[in-house]
Amino acid sequence: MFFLAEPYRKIATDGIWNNNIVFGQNLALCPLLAVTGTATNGLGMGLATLVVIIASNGLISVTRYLIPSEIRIPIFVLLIAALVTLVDILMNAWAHELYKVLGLFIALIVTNCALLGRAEAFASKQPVKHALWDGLMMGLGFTLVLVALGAAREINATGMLFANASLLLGESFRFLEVTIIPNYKGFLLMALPPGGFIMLAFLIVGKRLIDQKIAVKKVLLIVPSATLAEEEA
Amino acid sequence: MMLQLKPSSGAHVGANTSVSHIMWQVMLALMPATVFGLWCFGWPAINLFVITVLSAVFFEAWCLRLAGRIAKPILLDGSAALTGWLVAMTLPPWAPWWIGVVGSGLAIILGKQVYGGLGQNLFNPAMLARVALLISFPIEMTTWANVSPLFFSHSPGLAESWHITFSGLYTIDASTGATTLGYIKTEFSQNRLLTDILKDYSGFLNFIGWSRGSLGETSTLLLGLGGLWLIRQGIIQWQIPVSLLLTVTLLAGFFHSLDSEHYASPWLHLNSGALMCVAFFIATDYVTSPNTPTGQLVFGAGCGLLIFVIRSWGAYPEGAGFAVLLMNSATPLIDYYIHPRIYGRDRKGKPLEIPKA
Amino acid sequence: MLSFFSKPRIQGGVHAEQHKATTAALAIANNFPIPKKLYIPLQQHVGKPAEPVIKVGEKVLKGQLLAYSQGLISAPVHAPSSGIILDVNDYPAPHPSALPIRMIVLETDDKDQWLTTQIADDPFRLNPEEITLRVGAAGIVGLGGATFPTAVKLNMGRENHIDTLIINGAECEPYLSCDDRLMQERAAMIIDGVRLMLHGMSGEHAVVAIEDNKPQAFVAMQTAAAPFPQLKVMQIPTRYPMGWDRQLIRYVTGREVPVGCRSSEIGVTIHNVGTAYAVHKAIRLGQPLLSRVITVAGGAVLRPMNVEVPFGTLISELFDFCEADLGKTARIIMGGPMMGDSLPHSGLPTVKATSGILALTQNELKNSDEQACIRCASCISVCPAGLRPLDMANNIRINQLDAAVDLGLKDCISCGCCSYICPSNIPLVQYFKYASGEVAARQQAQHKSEQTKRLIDARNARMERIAQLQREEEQIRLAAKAERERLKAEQEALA
Amino acid sequence: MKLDPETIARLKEKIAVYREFLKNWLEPSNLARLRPTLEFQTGILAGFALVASVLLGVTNCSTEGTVQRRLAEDLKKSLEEVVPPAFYDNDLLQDTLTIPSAEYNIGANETTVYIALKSGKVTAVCYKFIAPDGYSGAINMIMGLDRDGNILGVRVLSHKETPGLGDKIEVAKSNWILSFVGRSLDNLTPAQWAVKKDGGDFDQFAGATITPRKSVQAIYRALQLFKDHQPQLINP
Repeated sequence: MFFLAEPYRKIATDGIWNNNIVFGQNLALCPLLAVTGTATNGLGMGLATLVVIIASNGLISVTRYLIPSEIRIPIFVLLIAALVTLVDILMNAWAHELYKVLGLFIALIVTNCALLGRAEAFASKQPVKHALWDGLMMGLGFTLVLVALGAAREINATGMLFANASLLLGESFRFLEVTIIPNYKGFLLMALPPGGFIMLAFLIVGKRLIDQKIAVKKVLLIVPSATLAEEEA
Repeated sequence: MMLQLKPSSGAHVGANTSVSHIMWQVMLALMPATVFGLWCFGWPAINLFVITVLSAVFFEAWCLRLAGRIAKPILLDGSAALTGWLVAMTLPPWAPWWIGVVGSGLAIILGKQVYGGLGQNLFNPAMLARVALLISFPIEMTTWANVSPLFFSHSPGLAESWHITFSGLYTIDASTGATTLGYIKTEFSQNRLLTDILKDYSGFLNFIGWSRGSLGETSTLLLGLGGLWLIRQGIIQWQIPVSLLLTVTLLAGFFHSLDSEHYASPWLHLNSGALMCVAFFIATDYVTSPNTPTGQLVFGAGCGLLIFVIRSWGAYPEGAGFAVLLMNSATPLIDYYIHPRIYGRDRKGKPLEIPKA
Repeated sequence: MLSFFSKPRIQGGVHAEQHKATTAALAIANNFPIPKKLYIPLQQHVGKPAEPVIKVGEKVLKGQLLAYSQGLISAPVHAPSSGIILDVNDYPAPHPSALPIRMIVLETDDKDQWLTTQIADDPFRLNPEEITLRVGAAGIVGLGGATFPTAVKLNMGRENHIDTLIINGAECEPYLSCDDRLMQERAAMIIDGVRLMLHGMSGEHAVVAIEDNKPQAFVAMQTAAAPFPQLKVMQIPTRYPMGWDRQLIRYVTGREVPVGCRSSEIGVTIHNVGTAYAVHKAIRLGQPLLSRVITVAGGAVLRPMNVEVPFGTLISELFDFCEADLGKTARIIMGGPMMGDSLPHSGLPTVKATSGILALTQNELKNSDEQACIRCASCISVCPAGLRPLDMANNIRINQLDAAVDLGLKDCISCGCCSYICPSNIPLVQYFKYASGEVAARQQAQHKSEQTKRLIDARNARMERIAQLQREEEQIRLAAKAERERLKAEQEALA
Repeated sequence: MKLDPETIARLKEKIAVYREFLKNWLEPSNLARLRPTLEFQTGILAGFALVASVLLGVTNCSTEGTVQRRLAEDLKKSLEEVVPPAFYDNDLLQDTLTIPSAEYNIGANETTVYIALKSGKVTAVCYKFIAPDGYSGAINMIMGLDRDGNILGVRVLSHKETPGLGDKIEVAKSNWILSFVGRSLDNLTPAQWAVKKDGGDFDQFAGATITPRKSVQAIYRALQLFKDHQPQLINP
């Protein structure tokens, strides 16, 4: 992210890490836990959400001067619901295999409070370019979490990774489908919702550990080593 | 904040109890049923039992180390060993070794330590592990060995037991079958009636524990004796076991009298599955059950009701664990609404009114 | 099952190990040598400290008034023996903190010379107010440990109509047997004291309640009370804290004292057997309260016994007399082992509240390495006040004191049952005392800041008023000046 | 229609005027003034709703055909799984026959039978049916038969059986379902149409008896449906 100029850099780091939809804002847990049985499902859901969030952010930013604050929530909901339905119909027609996997969950995007959250907190106050970029980064961040959680659960539950990825991405992506643990018995709990909660907890712990390490590094960079040594003494 | 106070007030003398004393007493009470179970199911059961208890202690030590605490005094309180013991009691006796290890791991790590260790957990660790195992590994968790006591000719020897424990028991299908409750559930799907299904059923054998079932849960007699002894020792109170067993008995009796071909008798209910173990050793877990006698009565009755419902109409005939977990989650609520009345105050906490002379 | 529906007469409580047999079997020793120096605190009671009336260097006789009671709730202090006043100054108090409080130091002269006092011929001819007055003048306070001035209690009893006077002979604390011995040896005098008290507050009848582990005391008291139909002696179950006044009231009368009320408001009042004995001595013999029977016991005491000791005696002298091995002593406790306070050293005086001095060895003490709470709820089942100690302690541990107060922290009587029973060795009472202190301190601080704010507001208002006055004066002055100038200009114009 | 230059110029002018108006109207300052008014709010909400519904309507209509095609493809795919392609040269979805099936307890009162024709002759049939009494609910299945009533293939379309236990009826989890190929009411006695535990010919699963038992029973009933209507089906 070092090559990006402000505020794009901040938007990017916020979206992907610091203010990540799941880790930072604790939003969208319902679709998160519902679809992350496998990495492929996570990826599909992530990409679908990505599309919708970019579109909704863009639309809301474009029309932000038109939208009176008194009725902004109904309009946001209307926009998001329309977009989701649109994606739903289009996917059913043109990405039917994927739709068969994700169909149930596409409609869930409507309940994804992250979209409304971004519309309210960001897109309705920012220029279009920033809003689109924010949508992209938030969507990417969300997708990353979905894939990570899906992968963790899938490996634990079935010993495989990216099963059925070729259905989602096409035959050329069959190389993604790997068996991590051969002859694995399967640990069904992980494929079920409680497994989602458990794995999410582990991911959050992991994120916090990394944040802690980064914070320590920053302190080390800022505080001259002499003073640190003094304090330790 | 941990208070560091010089012992200046309060009782300077104490009752002769300690956490480890309580834990060891419970283990002592479990001993007869466990030894009987181990004898009934032979070497594979012994392997599994040892593995489960040891791994529970290991996981506890590992978690404490991760948390930067000194493990030894906490390990010595016996709570981890007891948890492992209870997990082992609820496993199918010939389950492979990793079932025991995963079960202990689930119980200690997810069931106990992530909440902050002893006394902090919301759910009974052993039941949490049992339920997680049951939905994760349904085959291993529903493959019940026939009774094949130690040193009997048809029982597996030491060498064979290693094979069963460490490389799975698919080769020995002939010596396994269903539990009474599972069998009834399966046979109902053949539209058979209870009198037909239970032709070969012996209530007495089930009562003493000579039947297929979890490692330490088969003997109603020995579990009941152990539980009664615990009540006598004052380790557990009578409220939960009595209300639980009574609820199951009454419900079973009611439905049995309505339709004796589709609802098993109370006697069968009392003698099968995890009921006795749950009533005396699981539901009575201090940490996850209500604090007041009345609350405990409610809790026990709730457990009994859920056990009966799950057994009769649910998908898991051996689903007592679900019942306990559900009631565990209701414990804070029960404690919130049912608590002792403070001296000189009414139930809502308002001072009593001065009686008119 | 019936008790399930009817009102329980005993709530909670524990069966603590008694440790009473040795001392209860021995007669009260009255050969305790009068100490060379007595350290007599000015406050040995609930209420305001007494105010000294003697000067340093003054010679006093046994029973002479040293300090008079000031305020409504207070009690005077008398000289336990004859001698010379050495000092009136701050000395360490018999309290866990051993913080200094005001004491009179009396150097005894070994003569034990009594001050002659007048004695009423038949106290039952005196009117009740007179009895109360004499009890108050004798410095008698509740000897069960509460040390509430007895005269005040008698007055309150007279004001409210008392139907039952309960005499507390429960002595439920382990180790202590001073009341037991007192009842065995001086039953007639106690019964006389009870009758006097009944007279003093115009009560109807009295019940002496004795735990059923003291059969000899019961028989003695019953024999002594036999001639008086208004007195009844009853046995009560042995169960700590049976001697808690409100528990006893509930057991004996079936009535419960509402929170925030005194027992006299529901027609019951309760006094200790030791108090009754002191009343007898004050009215019949004209002797103020100068000494009491103290149980000296514990594993480190070689000659445990009950001994009558003048107030102000240093604990170290008691230990010398009873041959306590300080090397083996792990903790010195004033009072019983359940509710008593641990003292930092033995250089502290005994007071009116001192029912026992225990020197406990490490083996007798409760293990103090605290473990995690396993929510066994024993503390809830033993709490006589119906509290939930474990929830309160959990809240205090995370500094949620308000939550602890909501759970009933202020209704805790510090009886120690919860600490006694706790298998995890959690010092629950200590938590509650700490929290109560903290809550009181916070309230005080808040009160103080409100007070300060009020003062500042008042000052601001005052300043504003002054400024306003000044402004008005200035205006008047300016107006007058303008008027003057106008007049002057007019005059000049005229001129 | 041909427009004369004058009209075009007038139109252009008009457009320019409208554009100018729109540009001014869309100025943030103008919008800020309008936003608090009730008329504007009503209009905006209605406008958004209108645009959204038009957009959705158009998309729905334009994709309807495609979606239908996709669903047909799905069905065809499942039909193809149970009837080998060598058996037919017609469009299975076109040649259907609906027969009453209420008495067979296979989940539907009427069953649509897809008929495979090769050179105009019936070679095979296939139809969906349901085992209504699975361990945790209905099991949807599809089965293909040759004209003599021998099973060409059976598949489970959807079910709610216990994961890890009963889900072995799926072909993705185990090849149990393939063991029906070649079986018919003729080459097995009614007693053999059962799981081994009940004295039949088919395996049960470790830990799960009810799911395979109920599947076998449903297949047996579905076969009976064919047998009872065989003349009607193979001579349409």
